[in-house]
Amino acid sequence: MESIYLLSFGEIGLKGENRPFFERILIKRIKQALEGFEGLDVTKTHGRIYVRVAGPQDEVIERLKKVFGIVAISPAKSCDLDIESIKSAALEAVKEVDYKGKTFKVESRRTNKSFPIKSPDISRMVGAHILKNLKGLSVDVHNPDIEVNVEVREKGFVYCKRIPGPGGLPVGSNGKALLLLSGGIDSPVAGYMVMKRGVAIEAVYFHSFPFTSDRAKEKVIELCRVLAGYCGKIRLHVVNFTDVLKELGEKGPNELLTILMRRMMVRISQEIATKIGAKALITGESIGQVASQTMEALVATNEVAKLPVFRPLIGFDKVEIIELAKKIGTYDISIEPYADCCSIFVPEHPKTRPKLDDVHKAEERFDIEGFLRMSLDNVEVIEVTGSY
Amino acid sequence: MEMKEVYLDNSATTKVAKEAVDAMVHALTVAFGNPSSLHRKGMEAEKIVNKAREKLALFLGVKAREIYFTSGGTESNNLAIKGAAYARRRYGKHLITTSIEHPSVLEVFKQLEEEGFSVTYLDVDEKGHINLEELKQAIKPDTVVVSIMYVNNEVGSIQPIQDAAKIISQNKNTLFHVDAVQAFGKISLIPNLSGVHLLSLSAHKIYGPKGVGALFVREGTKITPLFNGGGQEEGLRSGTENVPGIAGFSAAAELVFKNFGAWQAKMRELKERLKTGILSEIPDTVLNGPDDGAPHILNISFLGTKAEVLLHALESHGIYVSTGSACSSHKNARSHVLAAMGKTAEEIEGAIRFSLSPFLSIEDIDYTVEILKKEVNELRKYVRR
Amino acid sequence: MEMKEVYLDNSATTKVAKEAVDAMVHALTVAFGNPSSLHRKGMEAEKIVNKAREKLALFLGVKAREIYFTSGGTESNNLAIKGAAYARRRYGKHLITTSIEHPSVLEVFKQLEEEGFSVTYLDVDEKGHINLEELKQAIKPDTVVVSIMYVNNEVGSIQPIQDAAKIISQNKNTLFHVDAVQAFGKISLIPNLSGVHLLSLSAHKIYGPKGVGALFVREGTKITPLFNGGGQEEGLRSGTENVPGIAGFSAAAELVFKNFGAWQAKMRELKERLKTGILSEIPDTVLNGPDDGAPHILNISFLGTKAEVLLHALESHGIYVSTGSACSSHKNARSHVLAAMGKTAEEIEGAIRFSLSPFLSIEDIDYTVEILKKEVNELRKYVRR
Ligand SMILES: Cc1ncc(COP(=O)(O)O)c(C=O)c1O
Ligand SMILES: Cc1ncc(COP(=O)(O)O)c(C=O)c1O
Repeated sequence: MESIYLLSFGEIGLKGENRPFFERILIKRIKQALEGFEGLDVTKTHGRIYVRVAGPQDEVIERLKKVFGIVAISPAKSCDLDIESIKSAALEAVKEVDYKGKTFKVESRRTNKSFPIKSPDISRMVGAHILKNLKGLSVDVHNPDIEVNVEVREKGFVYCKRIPGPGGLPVGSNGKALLLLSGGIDSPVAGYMVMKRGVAIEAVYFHSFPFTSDRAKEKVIELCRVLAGYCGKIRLHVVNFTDVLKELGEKGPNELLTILMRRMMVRISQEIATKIGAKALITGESIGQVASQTMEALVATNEVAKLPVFRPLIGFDKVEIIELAKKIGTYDISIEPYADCCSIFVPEHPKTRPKLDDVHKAEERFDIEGFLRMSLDNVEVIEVTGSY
Repeated sequence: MEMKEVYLDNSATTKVAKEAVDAMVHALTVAFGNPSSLHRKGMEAEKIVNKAREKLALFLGVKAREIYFTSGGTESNNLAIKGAAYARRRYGKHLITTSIEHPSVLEVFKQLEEEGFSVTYLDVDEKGHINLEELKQAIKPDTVVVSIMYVNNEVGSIQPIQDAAKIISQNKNTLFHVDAVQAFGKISLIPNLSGVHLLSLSAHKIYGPKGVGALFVREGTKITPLFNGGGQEEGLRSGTENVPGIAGFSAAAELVFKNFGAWQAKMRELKERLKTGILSEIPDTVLNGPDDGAPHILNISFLGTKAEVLLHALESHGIYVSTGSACSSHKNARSHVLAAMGKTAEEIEGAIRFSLSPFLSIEDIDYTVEILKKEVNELRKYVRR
Repeated sequence: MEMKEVYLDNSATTKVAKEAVDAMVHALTVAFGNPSSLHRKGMEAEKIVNKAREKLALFLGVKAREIYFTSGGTESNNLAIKGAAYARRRYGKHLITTSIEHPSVLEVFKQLEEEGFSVTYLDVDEKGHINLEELKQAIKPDTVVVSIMYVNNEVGSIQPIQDAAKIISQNKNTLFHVDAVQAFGKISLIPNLSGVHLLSLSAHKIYGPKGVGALFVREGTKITPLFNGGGQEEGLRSGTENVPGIAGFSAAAELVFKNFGAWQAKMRELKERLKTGILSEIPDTVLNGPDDGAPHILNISFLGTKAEVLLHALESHGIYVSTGSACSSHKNARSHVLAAMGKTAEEIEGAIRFSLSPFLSIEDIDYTVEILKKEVNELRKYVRR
């Protein structure tokens, strides 16, 4: 008996004429996610995707759970098209779940009309077979704990587990955006949220050695690796920000330092985004968490943005963000304690409600164009492949 | 162009000497037997271990059967202190140590406190030395273990072990443990071990490999093992012996003791030059620790800088130093040693440890002073005082 | 003339693979930093450790953060069992293990008995297998730790770990430890670890160096550390990491897993040939242990001989074997494993363990059978039955 997985996809089913396009991307992503396993075969029929693959079931499911666009994963038994094979496959499938003391029903679908037995009869025969062979199970056709699904197609398929997938849309089906990634908890989550909507991402990180250590950079690479688990690969642009930072630190009005830094980061990111064909920026900002994220501060950073800035966490509080970070696997990395530049380049009395006029005046001291050139000449691009 | 490398972090760990590497490769590929095996291959490995035991004993001026191999300084400290405390529990539950011990000693005492022992932590003065009078006062009839480090790993202060031993030995029930991880191979221990019952060593601080250490246990001293098992090391430390590690430890120790006088003198000279260079050429610098101290450790605060940033700045010039103890820096903790010495917050934040080896040159030192001058100056622009 | 060498004591320890030696030399001389150091040299060493962690995790099918490095199998077993028993003490003081464990497990349980725990020792049948029904009966509500070895080091019997885990997991408070020192790299573990909380590994049994091992600790499982100190390995195992040892462990594991299927098949073939050769060509020989079992361990009694004498006779032909467990042979103890399997005194006295590696050839095996035939025959002349 061969193990196969039936995948259902929700949203993309609705997309009418675009559907083949989404399905193609989804299948490509599934193949990417299962790369390295033997005997991989992905096919699609009637609103379902079938995956045949060797490899430990836990691991296969773990990886499929990271493919946006999949709504449910059902590890299934496939069998020959005769009722005896179907009956024993169903029995095996039930044995794999915790069935003692539970209720069940059998639901059959026969798309292959050359099979001589009709759906209700299949259900009845399979149900009787299960009842006869397993103790501690009873039938409940209205509210069963276990739904045993039998599908009669070119072969028989039986499954009774439905594992929720991540939902969303397959990455790459909705353009590309650039994520401003720091080592913190928020920005990786922001990247995840936008990817979930089918947007491919690249990331930019502002490195300022010796004020930030190389371990901080390694940490960002690790975060990328986890995020890339949801999309295959991420290109990370590491900007050498030290000289800009030094000059801001030396000349800038101390209380506006954070705002000036963030405005520079947005400007630099924008240049990179344009170069790589990204249509928007993504940040981990939410309202009111720290001084740099008050409404006024957000307005001041946003002012220099010509591209749209996506802030998917805008309405989240810390607890919610942490919960998500844990779920997607970035939390443990984010909390590793490596000092960042904040310990030096953090204003003692930051302006929490900066006035745009003051910011503009402060920036007159600097050669912004020069800053841009300086930073963009010094970008290291790292290809990060996903870890599972 | 290759960058110049000046490794000034020899108290954290050392580059392994060629002699030690060769001895290890031999034990890995030729004499690879299990010392417990009855055949020739086993005997060959057993001989390596016993030869190493004899060598270390010689360098400490003790008996070979008083040397037990462990997986490093941390294990030696844990085994010595817990082993002694548990074995002596019925005589009392009071313990003494100092406030400037390495975490592998301090944390053991914290653990023992949780298990119901009471611990006196001796203070140190501003140079990092304990007060013998205070020790004398602290010892009570139910004091079962005293643990004092020989050379402090952050500031290089040397404790008066011999005098402490005299005081402690007044009390028959008290075992005296000395963490000599930073002292072994750096200062003379031989004349000063009478009255010491337990002494910890680690190979990777003396150009030997990580993952191997030793514990001296004076004959007749009973301590409780941490590992039970096959009964290796006279039952005090079960587990297949780390033969390659032990071979490397022994070869490294041999090298160190062959060159003891010369290397000590060389390190003193380099340290003096580095100290004078920094203190005279860079303003607002403060020496932490004694004027003399161990020959290989120098700790200086660069006021108005953040040590970690300075460390990274030096790193970009190929100079490797440390901020406080290597073990705690990950956790971004402020040095408990400097704090115990009464250093100010600013002094602690700007403290850099330079730790030397005889493989450095005068040019390396001068280069370091040059770079320091430049980088400290640069950094001070950004750090508010 | 060089003597032929046939090393048939791979369960005691193995010759270290070239790949592992190279990785170690690199860590000893190039990437020699302390992983806790903040600078690049430290990071380089830290990366080696983390890469190794990822590799081992991959080979076990677990998460990298579930792997903790130790100084070997003995430490892993001590840490796992004591750590689990102490951490769970408040839920109960009953423990379960088997009567055929390695001393590094058995002696730990003896120690815990002295500390007030009660221990059930499961019997084995004449092939060296536990009875799952007996396990089921033994588990009580206050059972906090069960420890069962995967592959027995003397006779190669394989325990039904997966089924045992199912039984044990009925009891929410019970932690399940598996000593997989002889199983790792020899038989497939990946599909069988669900329900296992703790699993011990040792490098020197798989062509890696002595003095390094690992403990798998399932996420969410809390155990009490044996060493306190600098907080390395997430605080579970303080002490400067044995970076060269870990590098060697990782390289050896990589080699083993790259060749897993082929090596397993090769060892099976050699074992089968040795077994059939001996049993068919030498009279009065008895197989100890299962007919199949682990691919690398074969235990046979040569009735009417003394194993230790036979061992030395073989040694003079360059053939290295073992009598029972290497660890206990020094003490000349009778194998507790064979005794538990109900073997007679004569069978135990004449029992030889042959343990194989994929680096042996068919000629080595045939040579061994030839020499055995001759020497057993010779010996039997002098030993009274
Ligand atoms: C004084 C002192 N004691 C103990 C240790 C611990 O030794 P190891 O690194 O071998 O665990 C160190 C070094 O880390 C040390 O400097
Ligand atoms: C089954 C088993 N467990 C534990 C050990 C101990 O491992 P180590 O020699 O690394 O201490 C051994 C080998 O000696 C063994 O065979």
